[in-house]
Amino acid sequence: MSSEASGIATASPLLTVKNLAKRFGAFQALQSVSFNVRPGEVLGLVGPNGSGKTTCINLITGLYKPDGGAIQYQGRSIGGLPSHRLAHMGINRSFQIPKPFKSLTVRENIEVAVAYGGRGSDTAEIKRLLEFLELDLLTDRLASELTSGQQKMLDLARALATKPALLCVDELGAGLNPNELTHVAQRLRELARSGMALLVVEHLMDFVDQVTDRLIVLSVGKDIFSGPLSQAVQDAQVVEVFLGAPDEH
Amino acid sequence: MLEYSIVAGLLFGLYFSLVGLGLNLVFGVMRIVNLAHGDFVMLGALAAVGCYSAYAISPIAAAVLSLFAFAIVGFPLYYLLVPRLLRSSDPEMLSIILFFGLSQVIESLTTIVVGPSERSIPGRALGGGPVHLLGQTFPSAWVISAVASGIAVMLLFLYLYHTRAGRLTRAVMVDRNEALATGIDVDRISALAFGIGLGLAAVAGCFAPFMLGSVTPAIGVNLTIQSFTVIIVGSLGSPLGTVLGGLIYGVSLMLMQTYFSSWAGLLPYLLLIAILLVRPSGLLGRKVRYV
Amino acid sequence: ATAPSEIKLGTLYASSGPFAAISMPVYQGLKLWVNQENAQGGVMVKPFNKRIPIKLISYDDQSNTATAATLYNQLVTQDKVDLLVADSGSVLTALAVPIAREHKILLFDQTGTGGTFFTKDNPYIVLLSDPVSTIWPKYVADFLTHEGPKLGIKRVALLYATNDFTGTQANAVRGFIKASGAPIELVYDKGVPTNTTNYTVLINNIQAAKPDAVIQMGYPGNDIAFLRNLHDSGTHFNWLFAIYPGLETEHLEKTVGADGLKYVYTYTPSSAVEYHAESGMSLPQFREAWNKAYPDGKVAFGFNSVAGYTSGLIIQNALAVTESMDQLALRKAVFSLSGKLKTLDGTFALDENGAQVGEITPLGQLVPDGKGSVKFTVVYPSDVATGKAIYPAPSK
Amino acid sequence: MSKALRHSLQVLIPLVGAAALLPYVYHNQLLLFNFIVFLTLAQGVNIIYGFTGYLPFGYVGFFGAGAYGFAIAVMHLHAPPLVAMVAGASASVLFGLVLTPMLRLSGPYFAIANLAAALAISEIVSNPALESITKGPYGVSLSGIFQPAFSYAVAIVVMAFSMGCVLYLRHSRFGLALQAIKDDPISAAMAGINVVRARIVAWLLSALIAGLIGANFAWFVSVFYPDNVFSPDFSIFAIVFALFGGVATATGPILGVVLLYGLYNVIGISTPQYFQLIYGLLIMALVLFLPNGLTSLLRRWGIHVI
Amino acid sequence: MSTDLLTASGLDAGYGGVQALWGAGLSVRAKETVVLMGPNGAGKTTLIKTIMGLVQSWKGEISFEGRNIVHDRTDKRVRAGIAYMSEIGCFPGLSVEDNLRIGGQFLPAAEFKRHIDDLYDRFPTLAQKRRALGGSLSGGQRKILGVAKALAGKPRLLVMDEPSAGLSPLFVREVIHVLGQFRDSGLALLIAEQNIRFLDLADRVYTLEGGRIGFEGTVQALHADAALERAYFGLKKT
Ligand SMILES: Nc1ncnc2c1ncn2[C@@H]1O[C@H](COP(=O)(O)OP(=O)(O)OP(=O)(O)O)[C@@H](O)[C@H]1O
Ligand SMILES: Nc1ncnc2c1ncn2[C@@H]1O[C@H](COP(=O)(O)OP(=O)(O)OP(=O)(O)O)[C@@H](O)[C@H]1O
Ligand SMILES: [Mg+2]
Ligand SMILES: [Mg+2]
Repeated sequence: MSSEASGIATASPLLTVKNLAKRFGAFQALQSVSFNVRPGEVLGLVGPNGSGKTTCINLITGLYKPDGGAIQYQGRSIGGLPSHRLAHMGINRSFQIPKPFKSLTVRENIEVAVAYGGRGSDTAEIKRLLEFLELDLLTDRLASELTSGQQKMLDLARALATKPALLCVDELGAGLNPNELTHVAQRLRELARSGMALLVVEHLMDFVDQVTDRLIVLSVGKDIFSGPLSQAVQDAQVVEVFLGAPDEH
Repeated sequence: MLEYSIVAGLLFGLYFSLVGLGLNLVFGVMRIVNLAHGDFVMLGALAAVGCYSAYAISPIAAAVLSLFAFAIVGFPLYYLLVPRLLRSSDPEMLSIILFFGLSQVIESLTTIVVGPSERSIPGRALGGGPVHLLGQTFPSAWVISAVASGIAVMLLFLYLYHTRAGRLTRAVMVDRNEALATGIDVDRISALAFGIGLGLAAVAGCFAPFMLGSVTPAIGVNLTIQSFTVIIVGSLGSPLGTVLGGLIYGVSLMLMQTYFSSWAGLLPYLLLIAILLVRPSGLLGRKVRYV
Repeated sequence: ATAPSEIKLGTLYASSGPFAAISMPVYQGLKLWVNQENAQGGVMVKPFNKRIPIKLISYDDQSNTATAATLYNQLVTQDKVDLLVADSGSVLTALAVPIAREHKILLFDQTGTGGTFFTKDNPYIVLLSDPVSTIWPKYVADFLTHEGPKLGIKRVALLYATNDFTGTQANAVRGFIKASGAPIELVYDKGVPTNTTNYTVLINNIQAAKPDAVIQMGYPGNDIAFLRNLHDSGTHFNWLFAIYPGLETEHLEKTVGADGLKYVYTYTPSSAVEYHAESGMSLPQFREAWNKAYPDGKVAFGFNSVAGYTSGLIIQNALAVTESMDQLALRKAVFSLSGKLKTLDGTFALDENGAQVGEITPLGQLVPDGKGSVKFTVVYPSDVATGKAIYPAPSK
Repeated sequence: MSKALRHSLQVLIPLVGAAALLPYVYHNQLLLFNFIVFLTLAQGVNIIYGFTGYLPFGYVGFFGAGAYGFAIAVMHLHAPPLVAMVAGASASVLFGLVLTPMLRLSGPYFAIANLAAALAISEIVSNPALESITKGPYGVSLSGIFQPAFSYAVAIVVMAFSMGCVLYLRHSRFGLALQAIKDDPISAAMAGINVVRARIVAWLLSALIAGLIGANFAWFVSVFYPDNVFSPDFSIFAIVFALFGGVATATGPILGVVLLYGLYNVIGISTPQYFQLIYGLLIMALVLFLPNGLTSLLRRWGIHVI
Repeated sequence: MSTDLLTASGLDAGYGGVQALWGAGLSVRAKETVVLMGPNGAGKTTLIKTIMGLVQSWKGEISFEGRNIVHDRTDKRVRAGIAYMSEIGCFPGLSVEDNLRIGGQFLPAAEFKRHIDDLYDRFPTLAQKRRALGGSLSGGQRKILGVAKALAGKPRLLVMDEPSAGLSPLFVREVIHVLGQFRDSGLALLIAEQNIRFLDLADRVYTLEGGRIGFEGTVQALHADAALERAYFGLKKT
């Protein structure tokens, strides 16, 4: 992993987030968050519940407008652009609570993304994708008939169908057993190897350990740590607010 | 003229809170749009007319009677319609159509039974002459209706916030599935709310002959739309919001009548659209919504 | 030609919806006439010189205009009626006008008084039972402009519901007053939506304009609400006109109470002016027949029920003189009655476009009859007057 | 695309043929015309409710706007009917544009706001203050352009157009995109769909259809009041028919109109006294026992629905 | 077995026409903790909802304390002593106190009062937030409220569907700690979980595959079964 990481370090950032802030009514969900992601890098975004991870992704993917700070993608400011524009530019995501098109089949779900956000993907691509995420047996099932875990995979497939350059994944691991987690982790690594930048939000540290190159730890809307997991577990503040007493695993 | 319009608007608005109250409860608890609400108000009014002309029962006594009578009718009606409806794919939308059908049935049956003409109760049935209030003179019926409406709102408030059934009702309002999972008998609670909703509509109806001059079987649609204005302006699910909505509606209607009378008919619609666009959750919005 | 076994008369009614309250009395009045004639073996038809039974074909349009249009067409094209009678009221009549014209069948318009129906280029319509709305308020205006100044009436308030029927009348009042040149000032002139049910604030506003006379024009629901609000709020006007206290007196007495009708000016219906009905029943006879036919009292007896019955009488008289059953011949027959036929509704007269201008109702005033109820005094014009206007109206 | 074409022909040819030939057999042309009006309106509802989930409870607003746009063009500009129809359709689309902010509302809120908007425009049109423009409450008489046969033929074209629109949506990726938006607008945006634009396009398309047929209606009847063309029954009927047949299909609304409106007329002509009662009960039974429409039943029996 | 609190056997269930459970069954004895594991889509949620009556069973039997409850509505099952904590966990629009009151709706007033004080003692976070709306709590606090609400009715058996999903490591620990306390005081637990930390709590484990029960046994037996070990913990352990 270290050889990959060194290659990445030299590339220029794909996404740069600086002093990002977001308020909901009187509640300051994000105070100031800064980080960047390079092509081929997997950046983990972790932190206690309610620390603002999902909000960060929502801002990057255009669901909300930031109240302060800057988001730069490929060198241009994208704060406040609508989601579909961002999808066309190569930013996509999966959702913490999966959001497939429930009245469409698995195949149609992906077809829509190919047709509207396709960036050059085609039908062969769809087939490959379905196999890649092991959805190929479910192709003609309605999305509403899938379990939440399968729906998460479908979300991911739909995001991948737009050939993103930056993929944000929000808690893919919740509800998967360790074996499945390993499988998904390998898939994400493969994507990174192909040059995609990944921003991974996750609570399961084993999974984070398998997937990420580097971590950003959030706490109450601020980034309090940046570096590899091996350092994070030694960081007193991170342990106090997030990890708890050292892990015996 | 200005003061008179405002005070009259407040009284009238208070009455319209009562008209909307039952609709609000039903929508809040079941997320179904009871388009037949106005028809239940109309039925309440005809019940009061019948009670008065046949047995000389005062409209106030009729209001108490019909509260219970309609609540009891609400129970079987709920079980007949709502559980089936909630099993469909888009119950919120389909409820609009289902209850439109019910409204047609009620209107036609009523017409068959009592005929299409206006009915009313003599003004003296509800107290004597004009009443002086804040330096102005108003029909006593207005004041009595406003008071009755205040009492109804208070009772509903007490029910929702200080009884066990009320607490469960609010739980169902917040999340029907979670309520089911928590072991609440969702159907029984909803049926109760449905019954109370109809009962409140009927109570409002008992005062309608005095507030609206007269009633015909066809009056329901209008009342339903006015009720929607009131509850949406005030925000759904909160009895206090309904009062606020009613007051705003009443005062602005009276001001409209005073200064732009021929456009007064436009008011409920514009108010509704404006509020929905500016604050889709109503004036009392989310924060106070379930207080 | 051989005589048909029946004459098909097709019409519509609205048993429900907003127009039901005016449509049902008209329809039942017409039906009463049909039943009466059929009881005598039918109606006399001149071309065949014998009585032929009437077959009444009627559909319920539910106040729904699209439905009404289809049903009119059904009457014309499928049932092939000999006589086409419109539903009451302008809105539901409007749909029949082009249909009748297209199919070249004469439309017997009962109470659709809208001015736009009667044009030179359309011979297929005649208005039977109500005067066209532009001339209704003639005597109201004449009284105010001629007698008003003598009584000290200078300031007039006009409040009307903004629908075709009352809006047209309000326009007419305004026009008459202006044209008269009398020293009368309109100090309040406002329209309100027809679904207005609450007049307390409006009454207060009118009072603030200090009028000597108030004209309020609305449908029955409006009049009931207005008069009740007026009575309940303790406001008093010296001179007040409303339409329905006269047209539907009993109905308003039931809903408003006699107290609220005292000293109100209104259109005098046929009951108060002794029109010597030369054709058909007199008013007392008609009322007796009505009560016998419709004992449940669900549909109000009054002006509209008389209108329906009158429609029947006019058709009856037209059939008795027509040259043939051809539609234009029927029209000619109806025109031949103009100015001559007197029914319980007054003298029937048509202008050249088929609009009814005969049955103008005199101005009446409701006064206490000493038995807790009210009775009519005809106050204007003087040739039919039965008493003097009580002005100012005594307050309680 | 050939499948789409075949489907289109399968639906369009019989329908247009029937509409064109029936007047020779059955003389109540107005009834036939009303069938065409409701077929068109039901497809308009289908576009906005079936494909995007917005229930247009005030759909008649567009119909009335079209009728009055037509009437105003005829009365004041002396436009020939076909030009006036364009004016009517434009008025309706304009009204639709004004209402686009409502698309932010969801569920019953949209339905109620839309109903309010329709009632509002009807109040405005019928206000006596606007008598010089709209004739206010006194009604419009366009007897000079009374052309029943020609306007009937034009109505067939408008109906075919509305069917064409639905068939397009059934077979195009745009239709798929609309369904995706209906299911989940946020995901749809992430899939690259311009959600706002797609919704507005569908909304204006359904406004256009109602406006065209409304203008056509004004032409066909030529004398009408605001109450005639803004009658809420148009919205309700169109929605009930579309739902009864089954939305998001091309044939569902057609089945719905033919069966239900047919039944409606049969009841109206045979048992008028219980008309409203029977119809109300029918609507209730429909929602309770066939909530997903007739086509869902056909599908359950294994019949493919276009 | 006479000590069985809950027995479900031969359950078939599904959605519309799609079957999701094929003769599945399990039992929970008094004071026992049972963990239900299984890959994605195996039917864990379906089994749990069937036990609660939120999904209708097509076939099979469910008995609680020896009484057949398969035809009872959910509320009767809850009243009988089975509490269920859904994925949502609490009513976001009601205050913490109201949430707990609703959880304890079937208890007599006096007993409820004592019990609720005890709950506040155990969950100091909630005690501080009595008046706050459920919706204002963070994800972790909500799960705690969900547990407290489920416990407020003094159930004999608590059924939970993935209580740890989406919780930060710190909160996972806290939830396990609290559940441990209640297990020690005699509550039986049935937990569908993928987080292997919950195995520390478990007396027995069931695995569910394709809607059928596969393995059934103690945690030790599970660890001893190499194939299962690989299937569930995969490469991680090697
Ligand atoms: N739309 C919103 N309106 C109001 N508050 C919000 C909204 N979205 C997020 N918040 C609040 O902002 C804070 C951060 O939320 P966010 O979803 O980003 O947390 P998170 O780090 O993803 O937590 P978790 O791990 O539980 O998913 C929370 O306190 C949340 O309640
Ligand atoms: N609402 C539904 N409609 C149709 N099929 C469904 C529905 N919910 C679940 N299923 C099907 O039932 C099966 C079991 O689903 P279930 O949710 O019980 O699995 P699970 O074990 O809880 O999975 P997960 O770990 O993802 O939560 C799956 O094959 C799924 O496709
Ligand atoms: Mg999150
Ligand atoms: Mg599950």
